[in-house]
Amino acid sequence: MRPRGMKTLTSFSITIAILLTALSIYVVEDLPAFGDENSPVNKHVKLFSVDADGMAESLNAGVLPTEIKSRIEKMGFNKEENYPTLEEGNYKIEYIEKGTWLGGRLYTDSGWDVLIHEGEIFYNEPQQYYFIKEMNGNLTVYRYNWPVRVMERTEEETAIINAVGSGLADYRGYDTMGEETVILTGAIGVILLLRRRGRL
Amino acid sequence: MTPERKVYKRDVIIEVTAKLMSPLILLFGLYVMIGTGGTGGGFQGGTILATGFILYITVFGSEKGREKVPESVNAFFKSFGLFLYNGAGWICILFSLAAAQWLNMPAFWPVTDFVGIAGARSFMVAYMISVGIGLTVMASFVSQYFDLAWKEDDEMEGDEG
Amino acid sequence: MEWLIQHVLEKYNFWVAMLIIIISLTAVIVKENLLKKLIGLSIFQTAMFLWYVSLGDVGRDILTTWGLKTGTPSILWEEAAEKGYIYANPLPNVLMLTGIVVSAATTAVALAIVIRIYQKYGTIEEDEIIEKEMEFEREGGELKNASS
Amino acid sequence: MLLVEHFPVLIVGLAMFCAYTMLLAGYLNRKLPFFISLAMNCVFFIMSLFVLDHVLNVGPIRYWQGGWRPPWGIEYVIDAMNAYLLVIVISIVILGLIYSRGNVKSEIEERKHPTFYTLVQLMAAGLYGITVTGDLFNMFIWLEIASLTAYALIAVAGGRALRPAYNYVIMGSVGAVLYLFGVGWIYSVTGTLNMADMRLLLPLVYDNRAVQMGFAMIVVGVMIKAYIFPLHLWQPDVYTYAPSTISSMMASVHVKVMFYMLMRMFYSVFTLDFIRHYIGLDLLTCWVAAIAILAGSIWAIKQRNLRRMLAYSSVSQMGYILLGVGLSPFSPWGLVGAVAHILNHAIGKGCLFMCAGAIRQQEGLKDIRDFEGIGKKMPYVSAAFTIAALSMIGIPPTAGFASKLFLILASLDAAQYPFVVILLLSGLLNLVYFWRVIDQIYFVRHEGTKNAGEAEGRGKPLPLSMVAPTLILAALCVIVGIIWLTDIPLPLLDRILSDLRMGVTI
Repeated sequence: MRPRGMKTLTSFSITIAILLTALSIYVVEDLPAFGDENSPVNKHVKLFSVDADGMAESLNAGVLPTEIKSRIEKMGFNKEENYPTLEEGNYKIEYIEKGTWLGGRLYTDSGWDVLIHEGEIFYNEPQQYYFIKEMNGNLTVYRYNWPVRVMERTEEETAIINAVGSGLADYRGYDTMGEETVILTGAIGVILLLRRRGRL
Repeated sequence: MTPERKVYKRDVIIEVTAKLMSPLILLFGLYVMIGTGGTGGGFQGGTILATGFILYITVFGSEKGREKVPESVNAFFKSFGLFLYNGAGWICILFSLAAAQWLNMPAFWPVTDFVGIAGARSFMVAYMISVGIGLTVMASFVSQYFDLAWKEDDEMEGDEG
Repeated sequence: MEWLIQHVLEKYNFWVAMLIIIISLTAVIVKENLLKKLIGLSIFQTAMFLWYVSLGDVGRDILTTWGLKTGTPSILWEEAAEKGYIYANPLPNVLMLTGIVVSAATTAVALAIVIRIYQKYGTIEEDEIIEKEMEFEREGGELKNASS
Repeated sequence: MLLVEHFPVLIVGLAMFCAYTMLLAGYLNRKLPFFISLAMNCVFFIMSLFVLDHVLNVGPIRYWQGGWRPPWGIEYVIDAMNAYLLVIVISIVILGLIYSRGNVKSEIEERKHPTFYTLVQLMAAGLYGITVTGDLFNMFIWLEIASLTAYALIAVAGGRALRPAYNYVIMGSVGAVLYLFGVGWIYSVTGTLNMADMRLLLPLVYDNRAVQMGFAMIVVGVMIKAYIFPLHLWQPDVYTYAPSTISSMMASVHVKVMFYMLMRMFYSVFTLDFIRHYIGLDLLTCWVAAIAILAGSIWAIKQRNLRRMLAYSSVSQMGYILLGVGLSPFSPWGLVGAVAHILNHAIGKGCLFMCAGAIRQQEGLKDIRDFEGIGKKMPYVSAAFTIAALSMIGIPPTAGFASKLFLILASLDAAQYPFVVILLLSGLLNLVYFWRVIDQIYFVRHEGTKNAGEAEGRGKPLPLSMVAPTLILAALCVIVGIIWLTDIPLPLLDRILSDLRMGVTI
């Protein structure tokens, strides 16, 4: 295989550079801003919004209006997909004022938290799952993501203050076992290739 | 950096400081590794332990280093670390008679009775998982150091593929 | 101009990561020396970790009615609520601890292969290796290799 | 929890346990690691049969690692596609191990056997991990383990295998980082890493540009790993110079699992309607596959080295599977063809590479032109080679014919007639380059005295442990080919179609 001249290699890499810059200009609009704490990664992801004609009272009374419930079920967060169900006894609704601190999160706007029994073996008290916010006449429903539960519950569930440590060893402990196996394969690969003295 | 056997110069100052420093580095590595409260976790502790050994091996050469860290002990620590970690997952299934999942640590009921559910998790993470990670990382990096950094002497004679 | 502020200044983490990726990819493609290619590859992986971790950072330093809102590492401490700090998201940090280990192990194995190549061909310049291979081929038959 | 639900995690966890014990056993004596690995893999085979039976009768297994519910913890999802692939992977790994018993003695020095088998076992653990997991980042880690071991195992052959191994390290790492980058894109927009959760959250942001770029990055990253046509440049050198057990295991199993990742992304994460409406990729994948089929076959004809020819034929066979996936939005037969060809190609190609290794070991021949008289010297191996080659071409009773039949049905059903022509043409091209070898083995007789078989038994005869796997695989080619034509696999195929949300049954 003749070694390709320097010119073709550099031209190939320049085309890749131009292609990547074009791609990144195309994509940058839909990215979450840097450091925005309400982005899907850091807090919650927006599911849908519905016009709130009479639902605020039933929410205050602690009953999830059927229209929202059926909408959530239809989206797929239902029993068949192995999600916690929204029957009567299984959830609780709490009203959260603007500016309160919960799980290391500042609530910049008031709304209702829907807490659901997760059905895990050792932790069965309700967990923050959905967040309903009233905005100029309609209700938008959000679904909480990873950090909310971990920041709020890591002390209580795993007694480890460092959330990165508990995330590494506990919540996603299986990843770390894979990580150790990667280190082991690296070491054995190097032994296999280079070692000549010694038994192995 | 590849020490021919004959012209290997020895320097007293470096050797004495290395003899003094590496046990302290190992001690600090142990502190970082064990326990969840303090700084770092298993991985960072393991790397610090590895640097303790690597300092000793660099100064005293690979033969003396091999006496301190023989190959079989090194491989044992690699596997033992992962036995600890894998075993932690395996125990949870065994002790809960296949009721709990792979790494569901409160299922290890002797510990849960004493320190409760959250305590059981932090005990297992602090002593079984962090120590397991630390040992594997230490042994792996030390054995990689032996192979990558130290050209073995007999390799001089023939170019063996 | 408004597009520039909204999409470049507010998301500069993405642009920095993309720049490093382009530089490291050109290094991987253009460099003939095997080691330099490897260095380009590990820079490429580091750019990936940079972008991931910057996803989880929170709390731009804007003065809100509750005082300065800044992010703090996700280790729980009591005064965080009073002082108005927000915890950063731990998940990207967790993922990237694993990613760093993976890139370290890959570099170790790649270095082992480069050492074996150096022992075999005596050089780690790509084109010299290709010439040596062709020499062995013209000599006839398989590259005389002690082990196989 | 039923005990069966623990089996997937046990298969992966115990595979790693067994790798660590093999590392230590290597110090006791050199023979022990092989037997530990073989015994454990047979146990895993029985476990995976139980998992397949449970999945088909009861339903998908959902297993939460560490007891945490999916969006917060890692989840294992085993549906019909996983269980089917797991059984194939484990059985081929067992046959590869048996074959390697005799082959590794001649290719790799005695002192390196324990570490060699430990790495083969870790590669198997990585492959089991990819098939079983239901979490995007966890899949990246198992992908790294499987490919890291592959880098080291290829480079162990020394000599000519070092530079291809280095190229594979660079291309493989770039592919894995691109996959991680793609996962990062869709994570930054949906916030979860769990496949089932992602499938529900993605429809809200289908027209989001980050999702489209994430999909593109993931597909390109996995295509590099599964050496689909335009990105396969590292593959031919690797398969020619690697140890023959490794090239046979990688050709039949390693690449199927990488392709399974692509299918999982197509069907379970970005569901079919994302591909149909938002990207309009379906026809594009079909045409990329068609080009792969033709280009792979044409290159294979040009080659003189047997294993390099098989490597290029693997590139074209991967085109078949991609064609099946590309046709699946139009007709369910496409997915059936892809799923069938995963099994057929694993059996056929594994057997072909094993025969190539056997010929090289006994006769020391690599070039097709001097394969005369092998039919007499090595009757069993060449018989297995012929059956497997016929299966690759697609002669009726064998397995290859069934998958070609399904693919042709799919393209007819989808009214895409150019693909029917391409499939038949590629059958001819396969015939050309496989028959050339069979003809050389059996029928070519030089007029000179050379055909008196003076080079009778030049090399020492092969141990049974090398010939048996090739015969088993060749027999499997025929048996599986017949089974595909009956309706025994219909319930399995229906479950696969419904689990991958095709919404249609055959």
